[in-house]
Amino acid sequence: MFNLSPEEWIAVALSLRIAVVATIVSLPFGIAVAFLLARTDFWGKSLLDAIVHLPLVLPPVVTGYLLLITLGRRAPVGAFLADHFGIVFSFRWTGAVLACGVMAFPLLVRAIRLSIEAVDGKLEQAAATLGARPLLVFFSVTLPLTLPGIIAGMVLAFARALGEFGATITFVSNIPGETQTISAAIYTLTQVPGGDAAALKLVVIAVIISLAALMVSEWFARRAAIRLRGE
Amino acid sequence: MFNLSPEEWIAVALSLRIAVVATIVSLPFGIAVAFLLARTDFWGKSLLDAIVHLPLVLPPVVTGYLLLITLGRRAPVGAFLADHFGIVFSFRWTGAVLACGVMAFPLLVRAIRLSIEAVDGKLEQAAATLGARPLLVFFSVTLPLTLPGIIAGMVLAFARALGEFGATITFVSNIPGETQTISAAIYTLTQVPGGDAAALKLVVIAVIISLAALMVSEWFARRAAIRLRGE
Amino acid sequence: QDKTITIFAAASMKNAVDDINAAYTKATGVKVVSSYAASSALAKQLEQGAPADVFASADLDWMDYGVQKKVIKEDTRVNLLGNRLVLIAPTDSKLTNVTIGQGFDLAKLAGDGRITTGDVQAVPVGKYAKAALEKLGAWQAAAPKFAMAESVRAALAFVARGEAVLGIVYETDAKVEPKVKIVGAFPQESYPPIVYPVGLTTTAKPEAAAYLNFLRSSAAKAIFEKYGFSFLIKPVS
Amino acid sequence: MLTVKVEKQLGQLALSVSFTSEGGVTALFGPSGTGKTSVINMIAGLIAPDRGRIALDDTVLFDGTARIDVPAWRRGIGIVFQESRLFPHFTVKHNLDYGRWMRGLKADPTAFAHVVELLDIGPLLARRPGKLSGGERQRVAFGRALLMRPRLLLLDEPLASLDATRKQEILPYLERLRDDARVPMIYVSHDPAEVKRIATRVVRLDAGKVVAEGGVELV
Amino acid sequence: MLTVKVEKQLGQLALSVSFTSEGGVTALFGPSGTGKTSVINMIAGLIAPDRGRIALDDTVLFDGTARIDVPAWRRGIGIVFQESRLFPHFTVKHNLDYGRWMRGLKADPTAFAHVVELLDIGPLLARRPGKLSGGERQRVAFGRALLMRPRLLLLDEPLASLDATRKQEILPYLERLRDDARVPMIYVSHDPAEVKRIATRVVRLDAGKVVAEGGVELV
Ligand SMILES: Nc1ncnc2c1ncn2[C@@H]1O[C@H](COP(=O)(O)OP(=O)(O)OP(=O)(O)O)[C@@H](O)[C@H]1O
Ligand SMILES: Nc1ncnc2c1ncn2[C@@H]1O[C@H](COP(=O)(O)OP(=O)(O)OP(=O)(O)O)[C@@H](O)[C@H]1O
Ligand code: MOO
Ligand SMILES: [Mg+2]
Ligand SMILES: [Mg+2]
Repeated sequence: MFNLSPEEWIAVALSLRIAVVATIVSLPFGIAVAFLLARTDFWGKSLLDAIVHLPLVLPPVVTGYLLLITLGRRAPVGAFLADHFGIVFSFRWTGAVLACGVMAFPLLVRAIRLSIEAVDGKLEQAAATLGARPLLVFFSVTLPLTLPGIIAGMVLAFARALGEFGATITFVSNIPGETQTISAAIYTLTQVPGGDAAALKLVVIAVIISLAALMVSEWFARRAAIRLRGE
Repeated sequence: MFNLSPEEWIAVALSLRIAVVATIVSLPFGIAVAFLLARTDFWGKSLLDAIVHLPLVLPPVVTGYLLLITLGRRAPVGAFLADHFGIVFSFRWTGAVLACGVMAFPLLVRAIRLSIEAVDGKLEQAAATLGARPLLVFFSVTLPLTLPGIIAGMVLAFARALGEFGATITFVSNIPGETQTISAAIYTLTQVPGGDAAALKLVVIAVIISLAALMVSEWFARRAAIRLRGE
Repeated sequence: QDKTITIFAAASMKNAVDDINAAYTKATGVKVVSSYAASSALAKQLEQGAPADVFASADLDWMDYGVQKKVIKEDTRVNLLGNRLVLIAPTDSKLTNVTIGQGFDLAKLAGDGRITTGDVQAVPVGKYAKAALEKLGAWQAAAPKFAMAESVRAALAFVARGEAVLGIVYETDAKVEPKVKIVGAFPQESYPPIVYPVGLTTTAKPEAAAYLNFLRSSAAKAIFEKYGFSFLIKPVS
Repeated sequence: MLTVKVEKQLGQLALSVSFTSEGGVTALFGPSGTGKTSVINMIAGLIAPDRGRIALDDTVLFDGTARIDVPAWRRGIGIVFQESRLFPHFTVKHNLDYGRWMRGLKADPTAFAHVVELLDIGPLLARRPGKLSGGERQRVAFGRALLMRPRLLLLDEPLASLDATRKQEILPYLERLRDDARVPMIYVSHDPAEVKRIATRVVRLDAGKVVAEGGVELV
Repeated sequence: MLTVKVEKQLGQLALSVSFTSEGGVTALFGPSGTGKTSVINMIAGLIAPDRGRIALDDTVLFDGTARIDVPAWRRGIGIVFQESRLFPHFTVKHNLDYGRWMRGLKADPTAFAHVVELLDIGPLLARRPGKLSGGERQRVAFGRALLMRPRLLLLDEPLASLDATRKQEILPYLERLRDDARVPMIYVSHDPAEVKRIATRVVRLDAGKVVAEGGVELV
């Protein structure tokens, strides 16, 4: 069953790395955006909301193409990042992280936002009367009570990052060992007559990884739930 | 700007229909599965959870391919459904609904589940002491209090259904007027020389539709939030 | 309604096939519906009983697959169109006329940049590119520099955006992208002929035969050639 | 007649309570954290005892050895919770009607009007509970339990946040409920005057055990 | 000295309250739904009056015309809510310490131990609030407000769900707080005995208006 080629093992390892890094790196941004959308009102909020959802609404290859023309090495933003911060995405695994992060972002934000909206404002008021400034209220009360949403969002983001290939392959192509993820490998195999059996092996591996991720997340979610019920 | 060809307008209308129907039809299943995952414990729960997440983890074309070989008209399940219930998915818009529904399902379930888990069990207890049997508790207390999650889930599902093309095009092909959605049309246009301008027009339309859907959903969500805070 | 003909065609043929369909409808009054997707997806759909009358594949493999699965009428199959493989670079590249022949050093040309083409296992243009480079003895050295795209259009975009310094694409695509220039053509004998076969499905309506004939006509030839394809057969009249 | 004999480990506290009540109002009296609310929850069927037996008239509601555990919704026992637990998404009126609906009872406008007047919640009927004051909420919760027409009423400090005047209006009503409608009640309160007035029997708890049982002189 | 002069439309109720308190304990007394909790929330900075002015000693906390509205977290006002509002994700100990942390105060083990002993919440310190009894929760909330070392303490029926014995232990402590530590307090209670014992001044509300103001004889 698991007699994968070395190249396939590399793709598996790379996928894991990309999905984990994409999930973790996008988390703080996801929390910040979710907070803005859930708790503040500002001009252009609908716009922000729409931009966040965009990667869901557009075909992934279009998202990948948009990333390419904004963050590619000759694109204005991409060139700026490369020159001033040495951040280069194109044809690097970091670009795959970015693409997966962008694709997973709406899922992350929605889940966290839903949980923030469910936090009882009365507890935040209580925290304020005890002297906690807004930022401290957020970190000591709101955020911990948002944990179920954060876990749910991370699971969705991780899963989406594993399954993503349309945006990734369009943005950073398919370079074995650098940007070739399981999904890209599976896709490639389905394009070859007779590649189904090999694709199936990789599908099984993707399923196993996600099953493991789900079980870990359920465990955390259960602990968080108990904690948040105050037990 | 909006001088689309008749064929493109048809794709827009079809996309809307498919996304709306996919969202609505999958809603009751989404609620049921979310309830099972949130509130019950049974053998094989992890498996159900994993299956629900599968369309997120696999490349969409693989999901589409799996649908094709199980529900195609020559496939066992597909033939059975066609012979006994007259339900035919293959190369019909109903198949696109199915594909989009399946792809959006994990998003729907997660959001609803998150909200169900946030419902205060004490209110459900109170309902029980007032004589409400479990099913009535669910419909009169749990479900209304889950509304924010249902709305959030529907938004995600709708957006995903709009953006989906990998699974759809693989399962039911790309037949104008029957299965060609905006996303499939965009994808096709990106595959031909000089198609970018036309693709961009459709991208803008997809963005406008999703923006409208978001605004409608925000309005409902705001009303629901006020209601659920008991104001 | 019943006479409507459905063609499943590779996505890269959309422009030309759209025009031909319009011309055909105008001439005969028969409506043609086309579904464009990856050849692989279309072939598998045909295998599952898709309601198509004509299949136009972007490569021989998937047409062979269809024949083998008995969903294509083998005797109707024609290798209709051809294309050429070219080496491209961004317009502002210093590279100009590269002679592509035995012993040409693609790796050196790329310097420390990337070379792009379609996936060499899966996407037809990639398969041709790899075959050509192997034949010319350039593959070994250049392989590590390859960034493989999901389609020829994506490869073209990489070069147009300057992400990749070189790309191997079809001439048809290269010609319409202003941000790239063709710096060399691969010798025809270095790769298997690039062929777009067409054929009727085993479930095709009788009317489809006339459409297939139209695809082989000189009217169709003109349209295909307008989009840069080479017409591989003698047009029927 | 209600017989309660229950044991349950609650964290550190080993609850072991047994008492009977022959109708009327039985007051559960005792310091904070002795298990009054827990006993009420067991009678209502919201938490299961580890061991024991609870029977109301001739129905066994819970029997640990016989593995009987009638679900809360079939016990027909009304409860006013220490925290009001109103349904936020229903208006006050719908909260009040909820029990009747769920039990499939016919509307009884006289009873409804009477309870509404008694509790002075007429002006609140169309509102939702979110912004009600503490006392208002408690009164609505009280009304909700009364209007389900329970066979037993469990009251967990039902008057705690009401002013003296309101208390003086509600207590006679409870007395009538006790004497005329003969609805048995379990009544938790920290107010000796209240208990003296309403209770027919007092069960005194301390640290999870019954330390005394008898008439109102125990208070 | 606290001066309060506020107006606010609360649904049907037009709240318009003005009173001053020269230190000591000012009792807010009045029937359910007259606006006691709302006044407390305005003093704490949790809801903004439509018009008016609130000043504590020489700091203006709120001034409608001058557009001053000091945020709650900078007012240094402790509050015991009618519903406890404990943080479910912190242990009781952390709940108690929360105000001190947020205000950046040094730990004061003596004060901590004293409050814990007074409220008899020692055994609860390591627990989380979820399963506490009603009275336990209220005591923890009380302790949390005391331990933040407030310059003004707002108490919304703080003893409502405590038994008589416990009340008798806490009241003297509040007296000491009032007389020795000189922490001013606003005290909402429905218990005349309690008010008589602790209040130095009584403000009687009805239907959103001050109907009487004076000594404890008003109760
Ligand atoms: N599930 C539980 N796990 C651990 N301890 C619990 C649990 N439920 C209740 N307790 C504890 O059992 C004791 C009894 O709680 P209960 O709520 O029955 O008290 P009570 O008599 O109603 O008190 P009060 O008058 O303060 O409301 C309390 O100390 C409480 O902390
Ligand atoms: N935001 C609001 N919108 C509408 N009505 C409100 C709002 N807030 C409070 N009220 C109403 O204002 C009145 C005063 O409420 P408040 O909570 O201040 O009363 P209270 O004196 O504390 O009563 P209790 O003793 O019952 O706690 C109540 O009738 C309440 O329903
Ligand atoms: O909708 Mo996709 O097809 O994620 O690549
Ligand atoms: Mg209790
Ligand atoms: Mg109040």
